[in-house]
Amino acid sequence: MIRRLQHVGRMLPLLLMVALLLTGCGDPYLSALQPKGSVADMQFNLIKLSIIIMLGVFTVVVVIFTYVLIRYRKKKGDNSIPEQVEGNHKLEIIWTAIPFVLLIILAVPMVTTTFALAKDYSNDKNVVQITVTGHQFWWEFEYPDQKIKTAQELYIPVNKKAHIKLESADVIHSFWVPALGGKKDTNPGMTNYLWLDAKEEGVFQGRCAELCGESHALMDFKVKVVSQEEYDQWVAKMTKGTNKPANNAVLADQGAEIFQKSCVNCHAVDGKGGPAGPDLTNFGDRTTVAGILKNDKKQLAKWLTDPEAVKPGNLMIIPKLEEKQVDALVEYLHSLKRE
Amino acid sequence: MAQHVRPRNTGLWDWITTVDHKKIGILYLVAGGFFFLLGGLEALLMRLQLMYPEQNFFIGATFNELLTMHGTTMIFLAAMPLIFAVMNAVVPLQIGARDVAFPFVNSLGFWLFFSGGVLLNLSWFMGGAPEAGWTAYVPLSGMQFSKTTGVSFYVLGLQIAGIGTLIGGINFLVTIINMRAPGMTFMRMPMFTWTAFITSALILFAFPAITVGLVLLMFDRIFGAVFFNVASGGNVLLWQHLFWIFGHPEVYILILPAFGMISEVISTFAKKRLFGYSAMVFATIVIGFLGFMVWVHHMFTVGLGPVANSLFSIATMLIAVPTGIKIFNWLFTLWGGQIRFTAANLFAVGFIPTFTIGGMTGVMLSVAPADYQYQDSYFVVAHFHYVLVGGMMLGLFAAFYYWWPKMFGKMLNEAMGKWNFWLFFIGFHLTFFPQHFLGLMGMPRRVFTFMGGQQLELGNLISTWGAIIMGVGTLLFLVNVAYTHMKKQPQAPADPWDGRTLEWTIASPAPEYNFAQTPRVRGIDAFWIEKMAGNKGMTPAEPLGPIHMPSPSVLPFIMSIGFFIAGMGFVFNKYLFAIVGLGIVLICMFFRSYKDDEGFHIDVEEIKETEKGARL
Amino acid sequence: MNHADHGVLPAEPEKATLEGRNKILGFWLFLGGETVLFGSLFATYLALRTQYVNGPAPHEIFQIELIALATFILLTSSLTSVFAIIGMHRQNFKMMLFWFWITVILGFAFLGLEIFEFVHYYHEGHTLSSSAYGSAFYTLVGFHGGHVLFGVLWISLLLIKNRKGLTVVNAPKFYVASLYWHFIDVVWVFIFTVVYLMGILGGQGGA
Amino acid sequence: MAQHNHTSQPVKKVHANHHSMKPHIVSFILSLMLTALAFAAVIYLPEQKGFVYPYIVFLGIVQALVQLYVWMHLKDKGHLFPVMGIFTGVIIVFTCIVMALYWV
Ligand code: HEA
Ligand code: HEA
Ligand code: HEC
Ligand code: CUA
Ligand SMILES: [Cu+2]
Repeated sequence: MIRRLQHVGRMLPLLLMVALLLTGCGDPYLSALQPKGSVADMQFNLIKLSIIIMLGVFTVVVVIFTYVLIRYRKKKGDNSIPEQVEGNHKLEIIWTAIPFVLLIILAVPMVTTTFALAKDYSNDKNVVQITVTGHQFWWEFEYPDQKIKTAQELYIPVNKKAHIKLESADVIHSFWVPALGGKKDTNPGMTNYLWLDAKEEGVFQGRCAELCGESHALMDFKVKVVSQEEYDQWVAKMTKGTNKPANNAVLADQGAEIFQKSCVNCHAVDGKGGPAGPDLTNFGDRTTVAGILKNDKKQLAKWLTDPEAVKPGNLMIIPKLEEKQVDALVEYLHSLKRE
Repeated sequence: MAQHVRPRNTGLWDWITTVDHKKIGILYLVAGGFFFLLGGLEALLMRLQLMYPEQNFFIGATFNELLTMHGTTMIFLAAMPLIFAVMNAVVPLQIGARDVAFPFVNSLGFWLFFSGGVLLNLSWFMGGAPEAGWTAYVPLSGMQFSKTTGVSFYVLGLQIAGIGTLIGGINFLVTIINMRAPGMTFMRMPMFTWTAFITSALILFAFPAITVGLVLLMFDRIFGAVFFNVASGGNVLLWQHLFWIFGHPEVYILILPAFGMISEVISTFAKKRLFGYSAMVFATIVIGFLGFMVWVHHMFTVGLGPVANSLFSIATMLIAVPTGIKIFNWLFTLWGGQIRFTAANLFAVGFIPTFTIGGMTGVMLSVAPADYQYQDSYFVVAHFHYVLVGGMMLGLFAAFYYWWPKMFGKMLNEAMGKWNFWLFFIGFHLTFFPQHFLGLMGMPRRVFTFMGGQQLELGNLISTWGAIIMGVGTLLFLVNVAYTHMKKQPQAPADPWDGRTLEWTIASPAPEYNFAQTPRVRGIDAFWIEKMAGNKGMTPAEPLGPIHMPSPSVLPFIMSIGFFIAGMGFVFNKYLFAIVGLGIVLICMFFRSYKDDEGFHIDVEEIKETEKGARL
Repeated sequence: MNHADHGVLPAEPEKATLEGRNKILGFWLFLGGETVLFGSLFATYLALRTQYVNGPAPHEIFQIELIALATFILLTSSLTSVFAIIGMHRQNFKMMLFWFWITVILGFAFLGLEIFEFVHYYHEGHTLSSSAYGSAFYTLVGFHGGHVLFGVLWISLLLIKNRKGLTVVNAPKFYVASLYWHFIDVVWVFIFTVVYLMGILGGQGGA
Repeated sequence: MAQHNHTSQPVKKVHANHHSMKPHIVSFILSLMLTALAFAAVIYLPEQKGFVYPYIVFLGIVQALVQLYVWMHLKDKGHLFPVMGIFTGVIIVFTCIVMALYWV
């Protein structure tokens, strides 16, 4: 036991090095190497533990490897015949037993973490309950208790667990927010669960991690982690709020008219409209259009003019709009801001 | 007994009708090599698209087609046949057999693989390639979401190629069980033959699962069945289970022969017998067996629950133990040896640390909760290219350099071989090492682009440059082959490397009948034993006599055309074609069964003549 | 060698040549693969056994008498193919032919019953597309039926071709065909147990 | 036909029981009985599913073993590889079935 501790002690600097190296890696709001939630933390700990074990094993292999290649290369003129060794039981037992031990060291935290991550919080009143539905190629977020429906941007309060129910409307997708925790698939005909929390406010990048068709690469979403007060405000806005009047009310009204004609079959606003596309009730508040474009006038117009050019294969099928119509729609859509 | 005249065919006809395992080996090599280049080209195009953020060369469906075809081509149409190439060229020679157990079936196996491969690749020109990934997960691969005929091509191409692989596997099993030379007991078989044996067994038991999976998918897509249609009670996880019950053993099907090749090359060039031979055999068997018990590690994130995840996680980790035994046995084979760094040995030695890295990331992936982070990210892409390219492909290159003289009677150029190795090796690490980090930094796999400003640029750029260097390395191999075969050079000696096993006791290239007289085997490394005893060659186990050979047959080729036509018929719902195609197959089977092959004999004079001309 | 020499055959003619032994071993291994093939189909069936959404449930349509008859026929045909091989080992060529022909006839009878059964189900609304259960049922039972069909055609062909007598060349072919036929019967044992009997009990329970 | 006269397995000698019908008729009757028992259980005990399911599966396995070993000669000498082939298959089938029952 003491020997083992010494061993770990000697590994400590190595561990620090690895940790330092890894935590420096990538975009802090995207990378699994800079965990910002307890799930991601637990997973990162396992990653570090396994990397350390692997580095240890790899060092042994490489040291023997290098020594052997240098020491036993054939020298010119040496034509002696090496001893034909059959094997060595002692050595063979050693390199069977040690990996076993290392694997047990890895397996124990693996099992505890697996069960910790599988905890069911669906009936916990202190946990935010959310239903996530994957669509080709966008994410729908529903808060069943508050009756809120939105898309592309998921709000959760900081330091509070969220229990997430995962469903799919069409094919298999996978819900992944690397900085907050690992992924889980959304399977048609099945419901999966997952829990997450965030220890820091900020906007975290989420992505779809299962090939789901042409625009799988662009099926991004954002998790907005806000303070509890901000979160409560947001809920209040979404449930009871109304919209601020638009800057150019005339244009926006024209847009609303077009919207009622051509768009409402697929998009709902304030609970009225079809379910095929994202709910646009608070579209004006979103930072993105379709999860990937910046939500400004130009980009929104680009989306409305030719959605196919932005996201190949996406399911928003609309007739070609005239520039004027697009302007009106942009004005209208940007007026969908909750107060 | 009627003396049948020996059929003399030359040129193309000879290649189409041959039932000689050595020629079939060459056919596999050429076809597999071609598909490797094709798959490599597809990889290069993908890497080009991912060189910088937000590029627009190949996006959307086109990129998905590229990645699906790259994966499918590489696994089924490049790796499998290249392994079969070496198995065909080497296994019968290593066990002292004159032929394989079922020469006809062997040739049928090749032609089925080839027609399946051609069918699959024709999809590019006939309405679009499959685009649901090499794993073809439903429902994305179902008719509802994949409306082109691409996935139908995938289903039928793989089905046909799969049947070919399956019967090829049975042929090798029976060959190894029944056709060994006197004295060649199981525990004296060369390591490569052992791995070929276990790989064939894995093929036998793994391929039926994918056959069933493909049948279900085909019925859904073509005949209106509803296996995967959730609204009618279907289940989408069923496909994943069937695919991975096959798919995981498949990766060991690919790596085990490479383990065997490495074992042969390393022990030859260290001038030592394989360290811990019996442990190596045992480890191979254990890996093969465990390989069937771990498939759920590809499904950790589908939501099977913590119990299943923990169990399969532990089962997966266990495979590290027998594999570790192998790694250390190779190191200790080198230990105390007289290591010669030929091109073949460079590849073999390069394999060891590279595969170790791939294996270790495998063990990292097997930790279920951590895999929630890795799954479907570039970390996984890095893992499997380390084992597939850094493992299997390096093993195959080692095998090519090592056995080329035995297959073709010419030695590949060593200097070029070394350049080939270094370019490929360095290019490989440049390509795939950064991908570990890309994955952990949040880059999913199977994406046609990534956004700027997320610190993913550098890794992707290096990766693409690495792929280009790897491509140059591959081209150098082709140049080497061309150079070797265009230049006039003496026939290679029978035993150019100071070999240890039976294949080096006969001429290079091996004569049609392999062994003029079946050798008597006295121990492991049979040839080496005779060399150490001061003997020139093996002691024969039989007097010189006429040798019976099977006659060539064009039926396998015609049958594969029948399958091809039937496949096309099913893809395009033209059942008349399907029936005609299957009819051709049945008629060929009828002919085969109706007309017994009596073969022909090579008489003693001719054998003596051939043996005299050989450079032993 | 095809002709002449009856009577001077070795005791187990099917294993007298290396080719024969290869064939038999290869075929056994093939049956190992077939085991996995049918196993995967059974697994599929079991996974979908309760999914009869739009279609009828198994206990509503299966008729136990029909299944009992089919089972009896197939079982008997397996016995007759054993007799045929005994005939081969006794070098009684006539006996072998006779029992193999009986086997073939029974095989056709089984197929006839199965076709009758499928047509009946089809009219009851139980089809390949009616539900996932229907898909699984037809694929599993149909694969077995396809094997039976292939078997009767194969054995008939062997019988028609090899009318002249037994040789060390055709003995392994007959032997292998009988192995195949037994295997089909073994698979049927599980089909009538798992698909029919359990279906009649009411497929809801687990095994 | 000349054969490849090198083989590591000597030609097997005959077993007397290949000529006798008796074991086969006995196993036929046994198979019939096992089948009848299974059908009977389903007809007469339709309510006791907890018993009948495992019982008929057990009967099926026994019958399969009888047929494999007697009719297909697995009990005879020289069938090591066939036995290994079939039972490796069976093990994999078993895992598939477990998969189907618990994880799909
Ligand atoms: C040749 C092919 C090959 C090989 C040999 C392996 C070997 C291994 N693989 Fe890999 N794998 C693939 C090909 C291969 N894999 C492919 C193609 C995929 C992706 C498929 C897809 O999704 O498209 C994949 C995916 C994959 C996953 C799923 C990842 C995911 O999608 O989330 C997992 C998870 O457990 C895994 C694990 C392993 C393990 C544990 C091994 C082990 O066998 C490795 C054992 C080796 C060693 C460990 C190194 C040597 C050992 C020592 C030096 C001893 C001491 C070591 C320790 C104590 C650690 N692999
Ligand atoms: C044996 C298997 C094998 C091999 C050898 C390779 C080899 C390579 N692979 Fe492959 N790869 C897979 C199996 C393999 N791969 C699988 C299974 C997948 C998963 C697919 C999926 O997700 O469904 C995958 C996915 C995959 C991806 C991820 C795609 C994605 O998820 O979006 C990438 C990206 O970099 C990649 C790159 C490469 C590269 C650069 C090589 C290089 O090693 C290639 C080197 C070779 C060359 C560069 C060829 C050079 C020759 C020429 C240029 C001449 C051409 C001439 C003619 C055609 C006449 N591969
Ligand atoms: C056939 C259904 C359909 C119609 C009609 C339709 N849309 Fe859409 N819309 C979609 C879908 C599906 C998406 C999600 C696309 C994606 O991200 O893949 C979408 C996305 C959007 C988005 C981005 C939403 C977000 O959350 O970022 C906007 C804005 C939008 N549509 C506006 C419109 C307007 C304006 C019209 C009418 C001119 C319209 N849509 C008509 C289906 C439709
Ligand atoms: Cu949704 Cu990928
Ligand atoms: Cu695997």
